[in-house]
Amino acid sequence: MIDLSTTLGNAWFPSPLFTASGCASSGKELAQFIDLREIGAVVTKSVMSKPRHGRPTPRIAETPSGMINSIGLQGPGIDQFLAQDLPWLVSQKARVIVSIAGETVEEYATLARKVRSAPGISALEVNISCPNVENRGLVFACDPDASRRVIDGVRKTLGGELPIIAKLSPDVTDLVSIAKGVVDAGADGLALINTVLSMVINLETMRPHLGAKTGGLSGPAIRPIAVRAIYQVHEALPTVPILGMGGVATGRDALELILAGAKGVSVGTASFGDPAAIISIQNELKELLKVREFTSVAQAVGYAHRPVEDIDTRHEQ
Amino acid sequence: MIDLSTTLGNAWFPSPLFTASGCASSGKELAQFIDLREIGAVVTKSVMSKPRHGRPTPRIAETPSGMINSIGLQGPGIDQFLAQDLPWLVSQKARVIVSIAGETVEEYATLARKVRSAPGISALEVNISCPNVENRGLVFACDPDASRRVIDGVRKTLGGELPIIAKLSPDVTDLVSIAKGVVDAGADGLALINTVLSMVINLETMRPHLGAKTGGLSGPAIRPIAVRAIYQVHEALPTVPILGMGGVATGRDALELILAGAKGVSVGTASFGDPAAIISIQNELKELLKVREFTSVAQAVGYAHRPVEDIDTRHEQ
Amino acid sequence: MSPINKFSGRMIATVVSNKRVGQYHQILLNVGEMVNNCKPGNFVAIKVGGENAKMILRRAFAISRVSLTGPYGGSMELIVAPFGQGSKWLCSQDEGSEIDLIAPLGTAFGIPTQPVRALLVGGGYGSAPLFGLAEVLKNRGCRVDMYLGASTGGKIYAPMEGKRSVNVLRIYTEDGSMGERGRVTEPIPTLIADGLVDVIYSCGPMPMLRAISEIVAGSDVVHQCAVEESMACGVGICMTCVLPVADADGNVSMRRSCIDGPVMDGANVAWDLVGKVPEVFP
Amino acid sequence: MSPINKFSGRMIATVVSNKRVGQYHQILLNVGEMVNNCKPGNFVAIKVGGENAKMILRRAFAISRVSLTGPYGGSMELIVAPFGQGSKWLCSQDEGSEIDLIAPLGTAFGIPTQPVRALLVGGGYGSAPLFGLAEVLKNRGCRVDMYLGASTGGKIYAPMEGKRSVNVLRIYTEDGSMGERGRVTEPIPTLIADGLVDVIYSCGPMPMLRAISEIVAGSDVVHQCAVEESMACGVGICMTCVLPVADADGNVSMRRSCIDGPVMDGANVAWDLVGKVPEVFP
Ligand SMILES: Cc1cc2nc3c(=O)[nH]c(=O)nc-3n(C[C@H](O)[C@H](O)[C@H](O)COP(=O)(O)OP(=O)(O)OC[C@H]3O[C@@H](n4cnc5c(N)ncnc54)[C@H](O)[C@@H]3O)c2cc1C
Ligand SMILES: Cc1cc2nc3c(=O)[nH]c(=O)nc-3n(C[C@H](O)[C@H](O)[C@H](O)COP(=O)(O)OP(=O)(O)OC[C@H]3O[C@@H](n4cnc5c(N)ncnc54)[C@H](O)[C@@H]3O)c2cc1C
Ligand SMILES: Cc1cc2nc3c(=O)[nH]c(=O)nc-3n(C[C@H](O)[C@H](O)[C@H](O)COP(=O)(O)O)c2cc1C
Ligand SMILES: Cc1cc2nc3c(=O)[nH]c(=O)nc-3n(C[C@H](O)[C@H](O)[C@H](O)COP(=O)(O)O)c2cc1C
Ligand code: FES
Ligand code: FES
Repeated sequence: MIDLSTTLGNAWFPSPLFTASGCASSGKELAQFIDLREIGAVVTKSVMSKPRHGRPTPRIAETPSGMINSIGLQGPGIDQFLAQDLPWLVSQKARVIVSIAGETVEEYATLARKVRSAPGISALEVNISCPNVENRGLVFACDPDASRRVIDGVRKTLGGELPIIAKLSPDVTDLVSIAKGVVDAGADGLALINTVLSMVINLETMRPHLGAKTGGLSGPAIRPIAVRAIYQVHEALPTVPILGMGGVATGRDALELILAGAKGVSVGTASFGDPAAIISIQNELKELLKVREFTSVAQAVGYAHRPVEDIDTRHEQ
Repeated sequence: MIDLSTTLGNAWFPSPLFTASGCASSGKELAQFIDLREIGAVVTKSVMSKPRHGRPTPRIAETPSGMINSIGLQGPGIDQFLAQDLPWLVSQKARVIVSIAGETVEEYATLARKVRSAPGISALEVNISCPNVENRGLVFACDPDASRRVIDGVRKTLGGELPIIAKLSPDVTDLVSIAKGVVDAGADGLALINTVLSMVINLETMRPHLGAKTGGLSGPAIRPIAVRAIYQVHEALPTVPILGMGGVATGRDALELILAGAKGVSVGTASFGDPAAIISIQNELKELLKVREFTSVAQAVGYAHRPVEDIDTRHEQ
Repeated sequence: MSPINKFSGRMIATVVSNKRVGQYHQILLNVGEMVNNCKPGNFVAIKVGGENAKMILRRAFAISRVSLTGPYGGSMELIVAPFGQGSKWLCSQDEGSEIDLIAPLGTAFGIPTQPVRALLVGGGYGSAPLFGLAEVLKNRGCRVDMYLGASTGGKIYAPMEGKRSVNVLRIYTEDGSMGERGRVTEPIPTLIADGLVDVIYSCGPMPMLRAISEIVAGSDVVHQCAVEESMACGVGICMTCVLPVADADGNVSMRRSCIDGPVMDGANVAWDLVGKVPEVFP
Repeated sequence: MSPINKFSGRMIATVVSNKRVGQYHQILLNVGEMVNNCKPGNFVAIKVGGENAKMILRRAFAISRVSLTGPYGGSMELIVAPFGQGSKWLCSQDEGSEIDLIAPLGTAFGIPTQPVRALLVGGGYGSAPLFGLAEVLKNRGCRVDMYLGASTGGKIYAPMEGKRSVNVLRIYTEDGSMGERGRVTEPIPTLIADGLVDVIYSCGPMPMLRAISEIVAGSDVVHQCAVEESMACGVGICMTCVLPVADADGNVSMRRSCIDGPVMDGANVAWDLVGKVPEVFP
């Protein structure tokens, strides 16, 4: 028997496999294909305080082993989310991590206040890869100071109960310092990585293919970037739990992120190719752990960091 | 007839297709498969002042639609390069862009001084994606100030003749400001992009696969990142010539980078899959330009930036 | 829970046959019992490129027809234009190849409970689902006229057998190489003015759907169209495939064409906003 | 210009046959005139995964044997272990499939001008190029002994026909399931001590090559080994495949195993530095 359970801050999950924000909509649609109770948790699409139309179409272009998207956080807004989507997930007995996004430090705090009183939430993911309207649209996650202020505001509003997971962007010069900043400001964990800013030019129109021009690259193409990010941050902050993501499509990939330091793994783009991907990944992961004689996921977290001299002491633990 | 010629600063090339630094060794090996005179130029492997062994093996791992490498600038050093490799290329009538790399601002200047007196060079590519030993190994290209100082030192040493192309890393928060900095410091052009810092974990050893742990991601996986980088920088600095690279494997890809703003396109990883790739890409590009009724490469450079209202005036130019 | 996709599932289907028909491939897949849940208008999402493919997203194709009884049990027909890498791969799959698919997906054409006069308008491979639809309508006692259009004759898909369920079949090509020269939308205003049509079912390029919507606007004719937007997931989880659609109060929001479509009421689509977004949220 | 790769070229070859032999696949490719330039020790770089593959690098395989006269003209034989995605793909290619390859690449085993007593040591699929080599040596009048080793019998590749060119063939498996139980390197010290061997040719896992190098060290026996390092390009342009190799003065530098190898003089390889780099530059 392999113990698949994991924790992120004080939240416990029976499996380390999660949906990725924005890649499972509100959960209902995925539930046609998988039993939501079987996975670690549903991470919801990032919700903002007001309803949003998102960006113009086309919103997607496929790229080699990846895709770029520019959804632009289309969604119903926090009030409708809490009134409809969340209760449905809770009624299904799914564990839920709510993802929030804002355009100002204040909006994040407002969202945290609303989420605070909602029942059935395991953790809060704070997506700070959003343009900060108060600072020339500079993405919060690319600005150490703004990232810190967002998390600080959320922490203060939320109180100490719900774990806060700050979701970072890989599009920065110094990821580790951003990570340290948000942890100092009160984040209990880190979600790594959001999509990589990218573009595809349509060779027929000879203009950027996406309506929004640029979009975020996801899928297996970016997995080596995600592994590096997770490894670097785990090395610098070994006690901070990491929810890893970026191109995970098989159990092998999930294990790679776990060995690098992830305590949980979100599956995003792979669900578009197969809505039941997360379940096969979970089964494959279990098998791979068994073959490697791990008895729990916890033993494998960050295992790639062990010193070369180390004798394998897993069995004695 | 399609005019394939292009310029980078005051250097003229009969074709916009170049090898990518580090992906053609010194040129000799590739010459077994293609006629070096047929392409724009050979961009040589980045050369340092002293001979280098590079990093330990394994130095490569394949990834979905990409690969990561950690060669670590193995090479003969500038003196042997100028004594042997360069004269050979010149004797073959290949056009040559010499790429230099250093660990200190001073080393770059020294390299520039040595290159200055060597005949047969069309341009100098300055690879600043190297660790700066004087500043905790922080990569020059990730530090606006250090990048500027490198280019400033090279410009002052080199004089005004040879175009300087500064090669930038995409691993930064604000690529445009780094680009502006090096242009202010005297770069005549920009090479975009170097590889993306990445990692692969070997599932057998359960450690980082590469001897050097991290490596640079290249190949089609990163093309959308390259296109975005080129588009952003061309938008901000429309008059600065860009040598684009990153995942180009077909004529379609080369045209995509050109439409985004590249005046020249380097082919790297694709040559590993097919040493004659650059020639097929060149032929395909010619065909694609023809179908789109361009009569020159120059007309297509940055074409994706034209305002939406624009009537197509190419034929009248 | 939304009933959409309730009956959809993933399976590995075998290619029964793959024939070139004009510029298309007519691909027959053995899908067994699944056909019981497939309705005209539904689509299928197919994994392309084989095991080691760099293509990671499924491709959507309308289900052209299904048949329960056949030499191989339940089968599904697709009409595929070899367009890009994915559709070309599918067109290159020989008899016996295995295809990973998810179906049936999306909304279906609404079938009237009364016998009505139906006009089915297809553009290019858009005619594919119309023949299956024609059969259903015919069985309900409807009068079924079908107008098909394309730029050129090779892009008209109109199989012999399909014509049986149709009262009138007219073909329009822009180059005049087959049927009448002109656009398939041209004769529609007169038909409507003459009161000869109650419902229009359409499938084809978005500009054609929009043109029909504009023609029927102001008339009593109902227009059910099968839209086509780029889809990443096909099952409602990615929000890439949205179109601006008005609700009963006229408020426009971005609806997913994979689960709120592909069949939509043409009158509700805010055609002028396609590729844009509504200025403000209602 | 270096003569390396002078005769190499890219071509599309057809699979003549693909047979399972133990845990390997014996794949015969129709390569025509190319065989004239192939020497024992050379390798071939193969594009894997088909047209839409996410795999972008070629895979290296030793040329096991070539034959000019055959029912199909010049053909080349490979012995492939289905290991990861690329080699599994190759092993799944049926007769008639087309394979994109570049060959012949790399250095070849040196052939003595005098008749010598040669010992050929192969580990796993490493025996592949040794049978072609044995034939050449035999024709030069050499005495050819062959020792093959593997963990288990299914991993021994030793075709019937190949044995004709060999004086003695001994097989060692670690689990004793075929031949003698033990490692293929164990009997070598005695052979050398008894003065029964002049040259050792080896091909197999790096630890085996290293062990042989250590065994022959200090003796007069020449050791030509075919090394195996991860290769990205196979033609000398990427610098990924390097090994620490000493020159005549004993200075170690990182040499490319694709063009300065795969066949190298075992005495020159700085085995203790493999996977490391020399501390300082000479
Ligand atoms: C509901 C629906 C039904 C369809 N029915 C049919 C049909 O019956 N027969 C048929 O030949 N084609 C049909 N299409 C179009 C078909 O899906 C595309 O032609 C196909 O996906 C192109 O893939 P590709 O790999 O060949 O092209 P590529 O351009 O390489 O595709 C790249 C990406 O763009 C998307 N894409 C490209 N073109 C289209 C398009 N026109 N519509 C939507 N997405 C696109 C692809 O899905 C893929 O994600 C349908 C599309 C939809 C949405
Ligand atoms: C000169 C040479 C001769 C060889 N001859 C044979 C032979 O005759 N028969 C045979 O079965 N195999 C041979 N190999 C090993 C063979 O190249 C690898 O097993 C194969 O490339 C693995 O590819 P994959 O896609 O199956 O595995 P993956 O692990 O998916 O490959 C990923 C990457 O790692 C590289 N790689 C993985 N394993 C090896 C390895 N052992 N050596 C070198 N690179 C590796 C691959 O080339 C590829 O770039 C030879 C290798 C070399 C260098
Ligand atoms: C269509 C799409 C929508 C996304 N929406 C969100 C979002 O709303 N909030 C967020 O934090 N991340 C969002 N992401 C990023 C993913 O959660 C994830 O970080 C990223 O895609 C990398 O994982 P993957 O390669 O498994 O998809 C989105 C990604 C995609 C592809
Ligand atoms: C094996 C390898 C070695 C490289 N060496 C260098 C180098 O010495 N100097 C440099 O500026 N870039 C180097 N690069 C980066 C390439 O020049 C190029 O910027 C990058 O690989 C993206 O292009 P590609 O995707 O076409 O390979 C190297 C890349 C690879 C794959
Ligand atoms: S295609 Fe994903 S929501 Fe419609
Ligand atoms: S494999 Fe590229 S240099 Fe040897």
